Amino acid sequence: MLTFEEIKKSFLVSLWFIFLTFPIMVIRVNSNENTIDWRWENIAIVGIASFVLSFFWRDFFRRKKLGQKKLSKDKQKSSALIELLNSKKEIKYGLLGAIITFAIAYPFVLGPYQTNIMISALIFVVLGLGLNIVVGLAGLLDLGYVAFYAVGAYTYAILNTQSGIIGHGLLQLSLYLNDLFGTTFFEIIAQPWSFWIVLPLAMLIAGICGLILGFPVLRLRGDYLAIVTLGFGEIIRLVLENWNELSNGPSGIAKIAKPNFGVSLNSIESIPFIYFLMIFLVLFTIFVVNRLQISRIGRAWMALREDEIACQAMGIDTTKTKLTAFAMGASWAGMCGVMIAVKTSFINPASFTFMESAIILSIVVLGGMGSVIGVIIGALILSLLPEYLRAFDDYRMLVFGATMVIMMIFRPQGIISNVRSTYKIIRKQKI
Amino acid sequence: MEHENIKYFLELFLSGLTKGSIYALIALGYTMVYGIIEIINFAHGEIYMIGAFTALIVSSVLTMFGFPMIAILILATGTAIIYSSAYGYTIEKIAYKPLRQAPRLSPLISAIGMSIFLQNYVLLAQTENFMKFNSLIPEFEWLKPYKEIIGTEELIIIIISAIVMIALTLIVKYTRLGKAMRATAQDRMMARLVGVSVNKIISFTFIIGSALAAIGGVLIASYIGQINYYIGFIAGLKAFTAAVLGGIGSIPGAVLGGLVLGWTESFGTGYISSDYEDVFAFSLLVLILIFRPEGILGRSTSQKV
Amino acid sequence: MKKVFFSLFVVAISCVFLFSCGSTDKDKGPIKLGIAGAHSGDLASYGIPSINAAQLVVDEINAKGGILGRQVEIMAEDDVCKPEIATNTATKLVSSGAHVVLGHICSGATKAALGIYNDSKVLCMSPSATNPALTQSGDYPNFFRTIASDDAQAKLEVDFALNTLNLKKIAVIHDKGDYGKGLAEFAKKFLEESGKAEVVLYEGITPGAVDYSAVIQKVKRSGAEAIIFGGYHPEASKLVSQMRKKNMSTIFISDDGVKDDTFIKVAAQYAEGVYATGPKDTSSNPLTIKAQKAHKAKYKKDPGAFFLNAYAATLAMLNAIEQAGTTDYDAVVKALREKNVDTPLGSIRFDKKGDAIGVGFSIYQVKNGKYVELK
Amino acid sequence: MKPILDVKNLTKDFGGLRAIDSLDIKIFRGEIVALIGPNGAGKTTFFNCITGIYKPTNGEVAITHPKRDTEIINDLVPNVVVNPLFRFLPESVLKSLKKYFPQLLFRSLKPNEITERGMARTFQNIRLFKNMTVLENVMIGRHCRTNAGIPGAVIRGPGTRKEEKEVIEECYRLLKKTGLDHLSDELAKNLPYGDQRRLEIARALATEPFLLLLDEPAAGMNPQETKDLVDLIYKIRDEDQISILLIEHDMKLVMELSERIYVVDYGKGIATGTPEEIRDNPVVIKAYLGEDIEDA
Repeated sequence: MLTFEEIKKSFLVSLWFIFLTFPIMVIRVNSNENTIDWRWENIAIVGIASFVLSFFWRDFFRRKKLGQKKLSKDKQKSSALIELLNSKKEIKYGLLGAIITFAIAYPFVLGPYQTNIMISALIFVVLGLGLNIVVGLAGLLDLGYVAFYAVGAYTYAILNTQSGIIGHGLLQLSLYLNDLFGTTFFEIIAQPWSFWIVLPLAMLIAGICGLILGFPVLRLRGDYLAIVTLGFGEIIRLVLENWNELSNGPSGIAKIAKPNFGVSLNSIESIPFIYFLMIFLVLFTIFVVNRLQISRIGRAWMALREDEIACQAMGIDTTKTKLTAFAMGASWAGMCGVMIAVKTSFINPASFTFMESAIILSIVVLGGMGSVIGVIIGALILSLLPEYLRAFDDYRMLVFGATMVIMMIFRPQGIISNVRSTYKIIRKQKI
Repeated sequence: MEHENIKYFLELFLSGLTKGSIYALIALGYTMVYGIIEIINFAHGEIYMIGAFTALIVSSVLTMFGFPMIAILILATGTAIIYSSAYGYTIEKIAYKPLRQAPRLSPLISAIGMSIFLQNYVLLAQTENFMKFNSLIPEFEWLKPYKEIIGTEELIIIIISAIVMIALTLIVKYTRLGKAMRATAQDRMMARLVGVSVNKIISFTFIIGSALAAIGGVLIASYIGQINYYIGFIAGLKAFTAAVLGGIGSIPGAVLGGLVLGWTESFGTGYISSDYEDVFAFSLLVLILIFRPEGILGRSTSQKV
Repeated sequence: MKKVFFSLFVVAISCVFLFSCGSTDKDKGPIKLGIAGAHSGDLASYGIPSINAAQLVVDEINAKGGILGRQVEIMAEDDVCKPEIATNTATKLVSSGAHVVLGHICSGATKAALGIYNDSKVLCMSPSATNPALTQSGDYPNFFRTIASDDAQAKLEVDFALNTLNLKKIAVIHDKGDYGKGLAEFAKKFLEESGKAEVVLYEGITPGAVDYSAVIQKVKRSGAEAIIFGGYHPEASKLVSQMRKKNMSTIFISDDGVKDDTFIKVAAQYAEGVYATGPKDTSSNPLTIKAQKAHKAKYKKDPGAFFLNAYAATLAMLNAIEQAGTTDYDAVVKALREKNVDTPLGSIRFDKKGDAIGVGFSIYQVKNGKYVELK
Repeated sequence: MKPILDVKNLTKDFGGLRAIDSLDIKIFRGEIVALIGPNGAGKTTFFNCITGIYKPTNGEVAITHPKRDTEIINDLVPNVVVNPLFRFLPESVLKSLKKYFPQLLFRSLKPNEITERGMARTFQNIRLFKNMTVLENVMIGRHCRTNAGIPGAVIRGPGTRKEEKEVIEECYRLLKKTGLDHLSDELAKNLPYGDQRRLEIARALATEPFLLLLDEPAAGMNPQETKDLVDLIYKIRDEDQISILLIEHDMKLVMELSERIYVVDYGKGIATGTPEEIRDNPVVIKAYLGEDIEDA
């Protein structure tokens, strides 16, 4: 392994990186104060790090090549764990039982803080699963996913606090309708709207926004799609920032009510309820995504991802298929938006930037595009790790970026690659 | 009053021209890389930022040693070009080359990752604050009376982006290298068969694109007077929009796209409101892509079936 | 029947949960001072000074034997200035039994967190959250701050422009951000209410954009004598430099976000003559001198933004606990409102809404590369 | 009897290059017809034109489903598919307006709509859904014959379940027919070349076509596989009454299989007739000899 040739290669690599990072790593200039800080020790760090990493880099490549050869010979090795789980019922149910017990006991054992960050993590799970429909299944790179998240959050915030022109409009409408029908029934639409009504409504509205975004971008190929969706995401944020009458501008909307669980709760007491609600929503999402994956629509999405022309030639209306993917993905984001508004009780446009989209995308990429379990694990890792590793918070985005590159190169299928569902019925039936 | 209106129009036109030239300078790099390997090099904005930072560092160090202005200008720009090119070259080798055969989504995600990584690399290794960037461009004495209309830096930005565009077009059209680049762009396999060293050509494209980004970085930072780690992302996003607008892959398209974008923003600001400046820009992009998915000057490529 | 079951279920969950998170005995043990704010990320430079300030105050108090015979313990939690994370931070502080909280740093994060503190009767005092709604809306009875609110700043800017400079045509420009736009809105409102001057232009500029020349042309065309700008120094220095390069001598009046030495460094010669509002100069106050000296001694560098405000807030909160003789919420709030306390910002107490009485802004002008307070 | 595919005067230009030059082709029910010609003669372009992937420059493509009326599937002749918004206008008005607003009033059928009407194809350079299983690939073909939507997929009621079951059974039947049933759970990309070609045929069959277009189905197959392919094609024609139009370079296969042959060169139809007639046609021999003698 450690041949002279290898060492020479790594040595050259490390020399190159020392050269490359020299001005930025070694010299820190503060042109405001006219001070220059020489950090020679960084040369050593960069040199050693790149020397060592270059071994790993080449080793990974070798393994990847070997892996590819093996892969073509027999079945995917990566799914061995899942195969094992599938084959041994006891292990599968045992593990499932452990997860369920853990999930139920979680808020009682670990207290409100842990529960609260778990709620955030679960929101990211659902966001990841939603984006997974668009990117993982249908293969449409959406960089403006956060826009629908914002739409959901603002739908609930505005309807719940009755603020801005929409609140005003609803009031006028209720007065008008009351006059028209001679009742006081319509006052209800000018009251703070209940969470339970807005949750499905926000999904619907976000879904419609997905359709609206979908229409103009239908004809665009992958890369163009990426930039246009990114632009859309920015447009929505800018509108929220600039249109004070609608969204209260950059100051955001505060005092958003928690859902009514039938008893009066303060914000700490309501945490476990929101947690269980979120657990339910995650299960619901997993259920729906799983069902979709093995359905006619889900297959059409995957075919679209694999080969658009063949997909169309096989009789699939690509327009409709793309639009459903956008709308479905968007509606989950809308749902998450409502949940984040509930959890935080305050929202502002600054929470919905491109970085948020990038993080959700890296969840999907890291977890494994198209794989539900993968996305869940990815979301938990990416949202919980930074909470526990606050000390390394500065390095978080650095690691995110590096991870995205490394995953694409060495493990494009993600942590858990998507295992194609097989249709068991056939074997039994033996037609 | 009539006179006033025309003057205002011309002023906005000029401000759009400056802004557009800035976008165009960066957009050229996007378009070249896309033209040859059909990868959106999301990290291009970061290369521009690194170019500006390198120039800042070199010029600060040289100022400390008391070098004369003109030496600083040449050395700082030269180093910025070398370093940006080196970064461009390395990025291609690390993040894109292993993904030549991968599905289209992979290099794009890798590029986004690279962009985030480089931003935070500079943030951590340097500073999160805005740093003063002393203009490296000496002010033209003869232009002083016209300062109100156009400043030295603005003029230089406009001229350089025009020169760069013409030079690039000539290189691609008439030199051996340009021919090899076009061959690689059209059919990588065939190019390889007829003896073009495809990897070298791709590296070279990245190097040229990054060198342009460095020139852009020095000029623009001189014009604005301050830099931080995030400037690459903002400018890169707009420049990329410009490249797509003009027809990504087309060199005159990138410049035209930049100018159209610059004018849209500046007239939008002047006659409507700057509140929605970016909304104008992105809406224009969406509109153009709906009616001309290949961009203003892009070739429409029918997919091979 | 179903309903009964459901309510039983709900009650069960609440009981178990509340039991499990453990009602820590609040009247014994050390007094816990929570500190929340941006302690990492690109806004850390606003949050770290508040930890340092609190640490200095607490060290001194603990050395003297604490208050009410109890030591003071600091719990610092990071919220990265994001509302979403701020709720986690607040939950953590509340559930680990914080008596009072110094923070948060950003207005948005503060708004998100306050509901949680309020429900648990935890007092919260920010050194830097200037959004007017925090105190004026009446929604947050548990909120106090040692910095004046944005509208006070806007009022000062407008009064200065109208009465001192006697301006008639003013352009109001902001950076579309929470702080800048909020301030600009107040400035516009006050200008219109005064009837003395005309707001000839009201625009938001895109932060980070490469070029503002179109907006500058617009300002020029509007014939404004002055710009009131709401926002931070990077945009301000770009605007000012570009204007001055175009030979425009339009007066530039801005806010606390611009009253930063970086602005002068970056805008260099173009910064001359710019007006900015900032907290009153208290550098001659003995407590200020002491605090800054202590900081230099301990951390070997100059304190950063909002250091004095945080120092004052810590003093005020701990003093109120001592005066009240208990950590009980109502008693502490009463003490804050009634008893004056000596701080680096002067002798202060708090009004009904939670704003500090005796803390204010004054106008500064850049003269020879330095901000000089105008009396 | 009406031809099931009637192509009149079809022309396709790429820039200045005329890839297809006023080509006429007729196919009747139950026929196996071959389209041959030297490389680059425009055969695949012809397929792309009639399946809606390319838009022809001129000409008319009409199909007649055995159980339905004739439909013209490109918009180069008036009155093909009127934009639904303008359906209420009388035909004469539409015809006169067409000159001014062709895009607005008319559009050609999209590839998926053509497939839906009963014309399915395979691809010369195999375009399977590589990361999906063999069975799933075939199931995609059933997409246009089924209609479960999102609610159906989520709720999975009896209707959806029945439909899914039928889809699986039908696809399994097709896999059996093409001899791929033992590979049903394999990923398409892991199949050997010959099996991939057959999978493409199975996938096309799943769309229930009345006319199957095969683009070089025997390319890259060994003699045994080719022989199996011939049997398969006969079986498809005889059992399901599906007509077949194929492009092929393997002359032995073409002569053995097809009942009629069209020969194109430089986009023009140069000859048509039975295999015997074509074999002896001097024009054809010249076209091939001028190109590449080995193929002939």
